[in-house]
Amino acid sequence: MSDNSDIRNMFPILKSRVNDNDLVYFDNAATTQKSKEVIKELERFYLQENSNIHRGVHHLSQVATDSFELTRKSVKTFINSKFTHEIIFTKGTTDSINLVASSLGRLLKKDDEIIISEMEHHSNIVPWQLCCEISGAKLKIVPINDSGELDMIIFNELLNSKTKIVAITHISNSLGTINPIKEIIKLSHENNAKVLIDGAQSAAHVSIDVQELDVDFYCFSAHKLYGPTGVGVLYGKEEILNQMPPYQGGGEMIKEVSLHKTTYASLPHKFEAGTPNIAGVVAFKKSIDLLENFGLKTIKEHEDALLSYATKELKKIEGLIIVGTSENKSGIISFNINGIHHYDLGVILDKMGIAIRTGHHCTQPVMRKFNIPGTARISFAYYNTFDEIDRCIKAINKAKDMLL
Amino acid sequence: MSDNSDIRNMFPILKSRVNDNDLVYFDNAATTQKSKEVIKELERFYLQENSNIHRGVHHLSQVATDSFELTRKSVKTFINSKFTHEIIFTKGTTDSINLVASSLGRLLKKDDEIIISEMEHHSNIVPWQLCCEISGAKLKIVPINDSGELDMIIFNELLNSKTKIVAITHISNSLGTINPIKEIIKLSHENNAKVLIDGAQSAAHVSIDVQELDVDFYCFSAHKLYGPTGVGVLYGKEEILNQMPPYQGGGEMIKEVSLHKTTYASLPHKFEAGTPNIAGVVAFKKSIDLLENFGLKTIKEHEDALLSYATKELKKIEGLIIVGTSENKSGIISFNINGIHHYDLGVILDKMGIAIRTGHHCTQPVMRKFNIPGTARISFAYYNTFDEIDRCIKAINKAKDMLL
Amino acid sequence: MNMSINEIENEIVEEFEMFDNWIDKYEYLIDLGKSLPKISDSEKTKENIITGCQSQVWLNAKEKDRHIIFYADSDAIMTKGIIAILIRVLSFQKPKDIINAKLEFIEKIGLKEQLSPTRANGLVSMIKKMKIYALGFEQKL
Amino acid sequence: MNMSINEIENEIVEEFEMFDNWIDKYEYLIDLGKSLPKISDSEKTKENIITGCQSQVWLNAKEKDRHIIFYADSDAIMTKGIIAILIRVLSFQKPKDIINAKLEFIEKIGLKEQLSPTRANGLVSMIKKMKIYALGFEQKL
Ligand SMILES: Cc1ncc(COP(=O)(O)O)c(C=O)c1O
Ligand SMILES: Cc1ncc(COP(=O)(O)O)c(C=O)c1O
Repeated sequence: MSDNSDIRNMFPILKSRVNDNDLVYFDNAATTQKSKEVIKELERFYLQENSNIHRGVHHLSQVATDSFELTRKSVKTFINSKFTHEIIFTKGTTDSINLVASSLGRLLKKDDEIIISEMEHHSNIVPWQLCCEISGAKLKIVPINDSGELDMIIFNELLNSKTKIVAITHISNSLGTINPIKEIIKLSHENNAKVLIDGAQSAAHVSIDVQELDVDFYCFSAHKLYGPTGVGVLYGKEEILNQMPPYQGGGEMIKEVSLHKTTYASLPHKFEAGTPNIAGVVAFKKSIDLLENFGLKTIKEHEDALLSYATKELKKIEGLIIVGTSENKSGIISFNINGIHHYDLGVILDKMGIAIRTGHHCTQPVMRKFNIPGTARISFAYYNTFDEIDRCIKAINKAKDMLL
Repeated sequence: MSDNSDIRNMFPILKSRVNDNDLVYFDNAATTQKSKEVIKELERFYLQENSNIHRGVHHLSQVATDSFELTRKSVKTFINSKFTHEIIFTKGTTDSINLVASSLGRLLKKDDEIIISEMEHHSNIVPWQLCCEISGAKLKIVPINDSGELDMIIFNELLNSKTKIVAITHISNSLGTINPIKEIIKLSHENNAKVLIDGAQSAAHVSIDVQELDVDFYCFSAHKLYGPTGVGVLYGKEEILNQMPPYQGGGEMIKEVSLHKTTYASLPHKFEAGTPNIAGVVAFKKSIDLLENFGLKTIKEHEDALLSYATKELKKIEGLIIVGTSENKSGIISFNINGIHHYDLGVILDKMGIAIRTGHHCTQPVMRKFNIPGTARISFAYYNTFDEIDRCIKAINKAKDMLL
Repeated sequence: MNMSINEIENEIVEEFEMFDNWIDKYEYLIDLGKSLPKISDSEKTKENIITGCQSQVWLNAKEKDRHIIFYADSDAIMTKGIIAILIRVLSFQKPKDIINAKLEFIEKIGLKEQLSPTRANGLVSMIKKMKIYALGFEQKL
Repeated sequence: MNMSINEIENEIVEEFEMFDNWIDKYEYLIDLGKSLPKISDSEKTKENIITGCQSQVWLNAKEKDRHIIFYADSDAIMTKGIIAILIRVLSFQKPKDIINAKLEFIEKIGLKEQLSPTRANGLVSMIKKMKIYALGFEQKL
């Protein structure tokens, strides 16, 4: 697929002009652009179905509920969970992880241990720190090597009978590393630890089968899957979700409320207190449909090709250092150029219409490990092209000329 | 304003046909319909600005952030808070209340007391029950009288030096009662208790000035203010928010993360972990603009007129009993008809195109107090008409004929 | 011998074809609801309640000569009408037939909207409960 | 006597009017950044850092004859260029004048986007910090 104009036409914003240049959008790890279908579906919902869901007997409430629940079924199929009620809608990955850390955290005791890694996004660090602060459990860290890969030997050493939870990212948002989560899950289960996988960077890029992975929790955000902002997914195994205390209290999540005692609703409602982002969830279905139409295999092939081409071209730039050089990478490239601050590079590329992200990417421990203040980061989506990479490389060279 | 076709034209869904009848939408307390402007703004954002916010240096990220922060300023003006950073964006009222109950709850001790009332929505009951469960604090309940009003004498008796938090709804979603929150806030402050007001049913119907009220926390949901789903507001006084521990951990809310210690960002970011509902927040501004253009005084006058007309007409129906008969009511009418179950009434009204809500309205303690399984509830928005009330009354009479 | 489930379904479909508006259909359902024998308060137990937010349904079953007899009640009359139809179809049938019943008549008589997961105490949970009873008896027999 | 804040602002506006594309303007900013004297590591303290996520800025101030002298540094060169301009305008001025400076030149030279609250370490926080220094000296004087 070298001419993907059909696909690009589905995403109207890609035709934007920025600072008198055609936009090159390489900030997909932060958020992806939305297809016409997703935007139209939001509009359709508000024009035709808008109503609060569940428990309403009137027509709009019925159709709105049906649309909402249809997305849940789509997500179930998309990640192949066993039950539809294992799909909990949240605000985003961060919300999903906090839900688990807070709820499961209430079952932890003083000597319990939680394992995370040095490459986690702050959203998969801070909730566990808060959880340890409250429960007294201890946080153990899997370090990364100079290629930006998990040190699996140390991971194995850290695992022990006190380990209750292992929370690891599927794909690193600053390094691009794809972690061996299947192995991590297997080893953790052998130690009776539950595993949460942060799938924020993976769900739109590699195909996920939660049953095959045998993962206990899997989290991702719709906005990184060509879907709307304000929608997240928490997949959890039925059995574990049933054992967990509720996270938020409110409408929807109760069975019976008296002023002194409350019993909770069954899954998924137990974890969906309050009016959800109804329109967002409904429109999210269109982005899952899109991903399934493209096919994750095809998506991955295209993005892998972009990754190797861009890596090859970037390496030609003198003084450019790629941070994160695992063999097993997703379409994310972090780099620095000797003598140039990432911020300067970002500002100048922006002037040429090229949107990249610069900074620590919410992974300060990774920056500390490599002893750098931040990186410039290019991240791909299915709609990106080789031509855009050429423009980006040219722009980097121009910026280098200006800055050095 | 008896011909409000201008206003109705702003809300396209109001022209729907339901079961071969023109829709009469009287379920506004559950969620309001959205104006064209709000829907168009969502579309505009996704077509022109979509990007992740804060910390990005590229153009889209800048404009998206500016749009997002503009809504924060609008909300500040709308409720007249002292600082813009006192406005925290959440998922909804339920999320806002849970944030406070969880965070402030961590500062509570065993003998502390929290006061709520018998008329609270489950979203203002269950979070406090969870909070008491964790902290050991005690929950005290202000009962309501037969008119559905708070018993202020008992409220006064319950207040004491152990009272740390008072959480009361501004307007009851099942009874319509407008509570004397100014007095409640004053009395609570005299006892050094902090006050959270659940404004879910008020922010679109009466004008709010948080500084004049001197309220500590005020919560509401955009979707009940003609705005998008998945967006809520937590107003909190700067000083108190600063003292509170963070609620969720993740991106945005940190100042510096190391693997073993994290310092938190300043307000409002400290309480906004993860990618928010960016598009929703941006579009929310259009609904605040709308409310300000209409003017809350004008809105209240119209809704008050609808309330008294509907009340008068409903009372003519033999066997109809209104639940919630305070002198001081907002545009919400709960009722039952002798010998008829609210569910049957709801189903038959729906067949005639009239959308009302039936059930316990997430206020089971209110139902228990009145010893009823539920009610039929009509609730108004600014776009409703006297004509719609006439159609509803006719339909109720027809349903009564069928059911009795 | 009793009529089979299929035969009764067809009979009901024919009856409903006579109605050309929802009012007649709903009035018929209401009449059915009213005519359903009440069950005593002592039979309204926690075990046989089908909980929901809108209306409560109590459903009991007995076995007689290898056939199942259903009894039910509800506080909402429309709901009762719907159970009355289900009982007419499934009562006095063999457990096995109940378990295997496809109940396609529901769609045909235009009560499909009642199948929505959102209608609390919709048909779905009633049918489920009836099939669970049948399953229980089947295993005992 | 020194030039007034206003006079310097006008001078800068005139200089920037000469550039008719962003590249020249940015190259000029980069040159300004490069020419700004570095400050020693010992002066890069926690107290004088302006934190942000993108680049770090250290800003110091001294008083001399009732005028304030600013020193600054940053790890990003564009940021340094911008501080260099601010220093040119505000250094060697009286605290009071600094406090009252409207700095309208910023908009005129097309750096307004830098004012966005989202540009970490944008102009806004630098100007704020400079005014806070001025306020401190003003109170001491
Ligand atoms: C009084 C009251 N409080 C809280 C809520 C919960 O609001 P949300 O579902 O938007 O979180 C509602 C909405 O039904 C309400 O009416
Ligand atoms: C690996 C990873 N985890 C978690 C998150 C947080 O996702 P969200 O901001 O949508 O909650 C991100 C997004 O930046 C991420 O890349």
